[in-house]
Amino acid sequence: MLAEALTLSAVLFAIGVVGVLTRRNAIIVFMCVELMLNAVNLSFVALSRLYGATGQVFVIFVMTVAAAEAAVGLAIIIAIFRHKQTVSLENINVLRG
Amino acid sequence: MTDFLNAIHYNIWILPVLLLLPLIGATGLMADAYFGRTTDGMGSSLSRVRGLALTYFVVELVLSLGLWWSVDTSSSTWQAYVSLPWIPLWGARILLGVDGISMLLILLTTILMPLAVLGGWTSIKENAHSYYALLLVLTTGMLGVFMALDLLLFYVMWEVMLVPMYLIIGIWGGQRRLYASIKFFIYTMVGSLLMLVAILYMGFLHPDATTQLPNFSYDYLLHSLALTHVQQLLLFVAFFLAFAVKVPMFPFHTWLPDAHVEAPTAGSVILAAIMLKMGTFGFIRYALPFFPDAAMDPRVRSIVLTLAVIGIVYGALVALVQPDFKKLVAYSSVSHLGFVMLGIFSLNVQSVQGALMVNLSHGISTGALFLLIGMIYERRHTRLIADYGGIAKVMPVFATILTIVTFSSIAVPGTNGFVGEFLVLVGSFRTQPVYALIAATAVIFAAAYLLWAIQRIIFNPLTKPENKGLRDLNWREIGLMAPLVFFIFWMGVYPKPILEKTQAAAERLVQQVEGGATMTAANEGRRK
Amino acid sequence: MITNEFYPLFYTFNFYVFALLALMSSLFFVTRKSPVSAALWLVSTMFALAVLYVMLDAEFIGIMQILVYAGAIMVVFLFVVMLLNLGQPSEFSDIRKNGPRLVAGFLGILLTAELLTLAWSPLDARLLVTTVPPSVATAGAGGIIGPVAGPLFTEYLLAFELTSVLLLVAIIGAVVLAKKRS
Amino acid sequence: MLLSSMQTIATATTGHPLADTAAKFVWLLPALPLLGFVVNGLLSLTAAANIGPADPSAVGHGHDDHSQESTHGAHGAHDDHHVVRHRHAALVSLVGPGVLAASFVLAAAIFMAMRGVEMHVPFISTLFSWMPVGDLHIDAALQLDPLSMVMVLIITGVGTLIHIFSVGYMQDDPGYPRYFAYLNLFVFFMLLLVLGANYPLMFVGWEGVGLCSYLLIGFWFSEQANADAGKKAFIVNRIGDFGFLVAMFLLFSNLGALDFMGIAGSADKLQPGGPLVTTICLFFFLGCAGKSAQLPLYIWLPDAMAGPTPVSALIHAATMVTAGVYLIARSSLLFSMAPVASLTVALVGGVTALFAATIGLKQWDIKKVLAYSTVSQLGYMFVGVGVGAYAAGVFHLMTHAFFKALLFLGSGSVIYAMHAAYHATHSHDDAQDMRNMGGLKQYLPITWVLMWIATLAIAGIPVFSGFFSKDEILSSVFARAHGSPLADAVWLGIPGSALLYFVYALGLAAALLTAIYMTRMMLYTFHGPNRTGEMERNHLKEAPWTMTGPLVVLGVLSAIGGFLNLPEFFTTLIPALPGETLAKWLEPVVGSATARLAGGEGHLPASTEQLLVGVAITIAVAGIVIAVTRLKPAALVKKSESPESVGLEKMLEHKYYVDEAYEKAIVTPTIVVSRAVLWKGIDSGIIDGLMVNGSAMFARAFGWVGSQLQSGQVGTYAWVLVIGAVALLGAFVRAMQ
Repeated sequence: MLAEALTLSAVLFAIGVVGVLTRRNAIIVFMCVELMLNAVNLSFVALSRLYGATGQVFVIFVMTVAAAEAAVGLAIIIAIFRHKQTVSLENINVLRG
Repeated sequence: MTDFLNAIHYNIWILPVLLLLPLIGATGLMADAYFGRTTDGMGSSLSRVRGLALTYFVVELVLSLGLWWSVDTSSSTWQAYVSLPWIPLWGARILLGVDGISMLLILLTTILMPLAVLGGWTSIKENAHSYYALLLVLTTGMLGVFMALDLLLFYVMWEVMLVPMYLIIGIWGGQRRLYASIKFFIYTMVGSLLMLVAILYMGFLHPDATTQLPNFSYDYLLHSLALTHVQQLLLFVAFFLAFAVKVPMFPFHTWLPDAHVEAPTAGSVILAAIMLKMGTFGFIRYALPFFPDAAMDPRVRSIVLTLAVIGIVYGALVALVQPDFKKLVAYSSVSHLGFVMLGIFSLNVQSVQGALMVNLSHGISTGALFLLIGMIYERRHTRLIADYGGIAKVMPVFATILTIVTFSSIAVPGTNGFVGEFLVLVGSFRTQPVYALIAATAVIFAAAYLLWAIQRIIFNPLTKPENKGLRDLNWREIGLMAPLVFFIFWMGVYPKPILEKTQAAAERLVQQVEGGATMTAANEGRRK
Repeated sequence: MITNEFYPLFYTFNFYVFALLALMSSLFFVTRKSPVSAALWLVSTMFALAVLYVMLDAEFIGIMQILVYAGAIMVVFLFVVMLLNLGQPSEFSDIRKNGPRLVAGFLGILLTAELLTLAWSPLDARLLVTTVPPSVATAGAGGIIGPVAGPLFTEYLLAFELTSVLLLVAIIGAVVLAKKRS
Repeated sequence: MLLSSMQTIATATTGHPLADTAAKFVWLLPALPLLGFVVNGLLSLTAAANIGPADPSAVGHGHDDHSQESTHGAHGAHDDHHVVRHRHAALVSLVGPGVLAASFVLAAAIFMAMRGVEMHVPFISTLFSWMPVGDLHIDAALQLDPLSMVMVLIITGVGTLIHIFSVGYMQDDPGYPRYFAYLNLFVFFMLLLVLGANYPLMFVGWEGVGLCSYLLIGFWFSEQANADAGKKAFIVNRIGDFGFLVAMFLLFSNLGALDFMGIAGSADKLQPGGPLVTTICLFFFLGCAGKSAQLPLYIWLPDAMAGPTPVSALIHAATMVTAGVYLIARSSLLFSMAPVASLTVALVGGVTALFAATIGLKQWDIKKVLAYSTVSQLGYMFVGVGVGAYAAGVFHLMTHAFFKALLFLGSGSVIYAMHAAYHATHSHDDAQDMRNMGGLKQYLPITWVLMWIATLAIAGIPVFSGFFSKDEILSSVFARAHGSPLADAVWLGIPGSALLYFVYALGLAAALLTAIYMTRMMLYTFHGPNRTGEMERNHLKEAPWTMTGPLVVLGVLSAIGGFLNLPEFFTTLIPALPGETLAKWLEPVVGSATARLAGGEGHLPASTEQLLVGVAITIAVAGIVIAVTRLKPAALVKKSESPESVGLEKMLEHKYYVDEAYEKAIVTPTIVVSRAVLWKGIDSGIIDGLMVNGSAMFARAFGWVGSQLQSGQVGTYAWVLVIGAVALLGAFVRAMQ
């Protein structure tokens, strides 16, 4: 089942990427990122059957980081929304150099 | 005198003390400004701060004067040698020592610093404590460069000099001070970065046999480095860039006019009189003895000499048409320092001695010129030659001193300028007659640009109403010019004591470079 | 262990079912306009993935997937959507125009192709563990958590501790960021 | 090493016959004028100084204009015509000429001591070691030998007279102490020039006199023309100094010595007639051409008349400008080894003599006439030293010092009278233009007589000093034109013999013109009707005795100076008189060199000599006759009413437009190229603009491009990121296959 799992993982990752590229709602873009992380997790899990349990350990790390990222990211989105009344990425350019 | 100095073990403590005293002074000034402001109004604190600063510089001067007697310039070892641990992990030590050349440059520094302070006595009113503190730090840096016998320490001191000068130009300078200070900083910094690389390379090339640590000691490197021709060439180029910018040699000189014009009086004086000497000192102390083969390489030699000669003529011609007197003097520095480079790279005793002499006398004469410009600038707030004219009538003392200094800069015999230029030319004519011949034409151009300039300043009709009310120099100004005028004549009439101080070092340099070059050639031959 | 002769077929069938479910859910997820429905489809994807994890002998991860991702993170997302009152398909055109969409699609296909090339490339034999799958081997001793917990608390202890610090920082950061400025 | 060399000098000196005479105080000769300079200089400064406030920046400039004007008017501009004598004038009048008189007395004492001893070895007094570097040893040493003795006597003697004259001429000038300070300093340097025992020390004097000349020409610096003239003199001289320097470098790098004795000892290393010694001599001559105003560097001397008239007499006629002649006489050993260089000297001298004389024909400024006359006479001296008649050259130098100093001082006396007259009537007419003079003989009888003596001397009328010296030079040229090494040498393809006959012809032509323009000057100044003006006429009067006294002394010298070196044909006429005194006196210094260039017998047959003398006298008399008969002083009109001259006259009046040509060909291009190409083009344009600021601009542009990527649009970042990731991954995949 390794090949199927990896294929699925690749497809899901690509879907996540396409989502990030096409959506403008910051929250949805965020969720797309979560999907990409999940796709990667799937690869880890699939390969851990061959390469040992370390892959699963990394999945735990990824999940933790994802949680932290979701917390901070959503907090940022809230702050921006308060400021600009929108979550559309096109209207946010506070990072302009 | 020597006995007295020996009795107080002068040679043992003098160099570290000379380095530390200005730093202590700087700290003291800043502390005074920090704690003293609450109790004092700014007016009285200004006079106290500058009095305090002057005291530090005078003490420094008095302490350093002993070097004249205590340094045995005929000795082949370093005098007043000090070795202290610094950064053991990098193999860097605080190694200090002087020979005849650096001793004279140290004295030049300590003599000119109080004069530079006096020159800006009344014109510096804002942030005086920081100004004087920076001047003190600058002094440490400059003295450090002359004393350092560890290449890493040398590099650190080299950069230490840069920051205070950058700030002095940038804060107390003229209208385009920011442009000038940044240009000065980046120019010099870019030049010296390659030198750092070269120093590190040399330090790591022959690590200590037991500890495997790099060794940056000057003597160690001088004796242990066995470089191939190509290595020498590359390292020489790295050092050359750093020093050529500082000298400044022909295509690397454009920071100088801007820096000079924008710097306050003391800044210009120090820049011209002392900091430009770092470049030529670097060639004499480092670039030539370390890489004799590269320095003797006919291609390198012809390039350096060509640049030097171009600088001599070019600087003089460009100086001819400058409307700003400070810029004129700046370009004249390019011309004069070209003579130094010609003397160094002609490599015989007369030319090297002459180069050292031009070095010193340029410090005196150009320093004096900048001080004089500072004096009239303080009165009229303009440096444009066209704004003056005929002021010899209202300022006869000023005119007299300016004429003396100008003629010393033109190198009229009897003044310091002549001895140096004559020796450089007489020496370089032996080995490089063509270059010397072209360089000698500068005697014509120098007269042309300087005489034309002083004619338009102190002679001609006194037509401008602003100039009619000018007051002559005051006693402070006369007093601070007096030592310089004295040096102008002393070095011109009886230069023997000074020439004797550098004689051994100059001869050693010539031997080292010529001997070193033949040695590399022999090594290369064996390798093939 | 189950040693039914139909087990491989059954296993394969189920794997494909949930893989298809994950794929379809994710496609719906990226195409929904409403953030709420998108979030719910993503939750569906995650459930399907949790099943796949279990089937791939990562029972603990599967459970964590449901608890942490589907349970906690997605709830937070939904919570924010509700909080900001963005539940309806938004007033602005959420999805980009056709041009970018086409390019994005092309990029996605290209990426998939590349990833698949990598996925189907031969395995690095030097890294293969010759033992049976961990969950099978250690089911008796440390249960299903043991194989994961072992390395986590020995080899990756430092990383583990750092992650905890990261979480702390994230909490503080989130509080500070989301706090209303007075 | 150094010590031992000093000891050898010391022993050589102690062994010398002059060691225990007044000669041991030789250092006092220059030291006394130096002392005078210091005293006068300090007096000048302390009186004029206007010490500023402690904080110059705090005092607004110009707010006390009025107080300034009033305080400084007291010793202010000479041009406001407030004649206020300087408050130290009395002291200065004592010190200035006093130190020089003392110097002259000492010189005379040394001269007396010298007469009694054989002078084949010069007396060298080493004061201290000046520049000891490696194998280069330059001492501050003074050398006394017959040649330097003659020069010292001329300088201190004529110098003293001119100093005394200056007391009368200058004492009402506000810059009186400054004037004497400069004048004393000049004498100091001039003495150093002639006494220096080596070329570098001589060069100190050489440049030093140039410096004083600069200061004195620009003495009234408030007139731009004066300041310009001073600057021009110094810069043109510097071109010559360049030649002097290069010659020294060549000497040192080839002979290893720069002192006269050392060079004499090692001169056999040079190949006689070879290119090296010729080059050295030509470079030396470049120096001479600058200092002694020969073609093409003569242009500064006429302008130098901007200085006070006694300065023109002392510096620009009697002493400094003859330094070039002295240099060649001093280097006679080298020049005699280089016939080609010697021929060049003679030719340039001859051409200059004629060239300057033609310009002198049409000058209206009385001092300009004398200036061109000086250039012309200097040309004569170079002809003399060029053909190896060194004694003749020095002889003419001496007689010229007498009569030209007299002419200048006499013209000074005239100008003094004219200026006083114009001053009394507040007229602004030109006090130096001959068109404004005329008929002055009745107002200035003493000056008139004395100047006629000098005119006859310079024109070459027998028995007056100039006749002997000029004749000796001309006959030497004629003598050397046949059968001497000079005649055998080839100069740029021209046989030396032909060249020398040509020079002789030039000399004769110049002599004719000299007689004409000098007579013209005398006629226009002293004869004919007076054109000064009705009012002014009453104020014209002879100068005080401080001025006429020196004139009388110089008049006597001009008249009888020729007897110091009587030629053979004259002593055969009157056997009681000593013959060739100066030539015999100079024999130890220039004798061998003269002999080398003179070839075989050196003297012409008596008949030829008498013929030449006859020709010279005829030409001189003819010149005077032509001038007297052709010129009509009565027809002259005042300067302001004179018509513009045309044609050749205009060209002569404008000095062949040489100044304008130099200005257009050298000065302007240099400045334009320096400004437009070097400064604005290379410095500001290429190096600063392109390289330095260019690299800064490049960095900034690069940064700008980078900053444009930072749009702040997260979406864009995502796109860039993904494209990058896909590309990277693609590259990775490709690499794996």
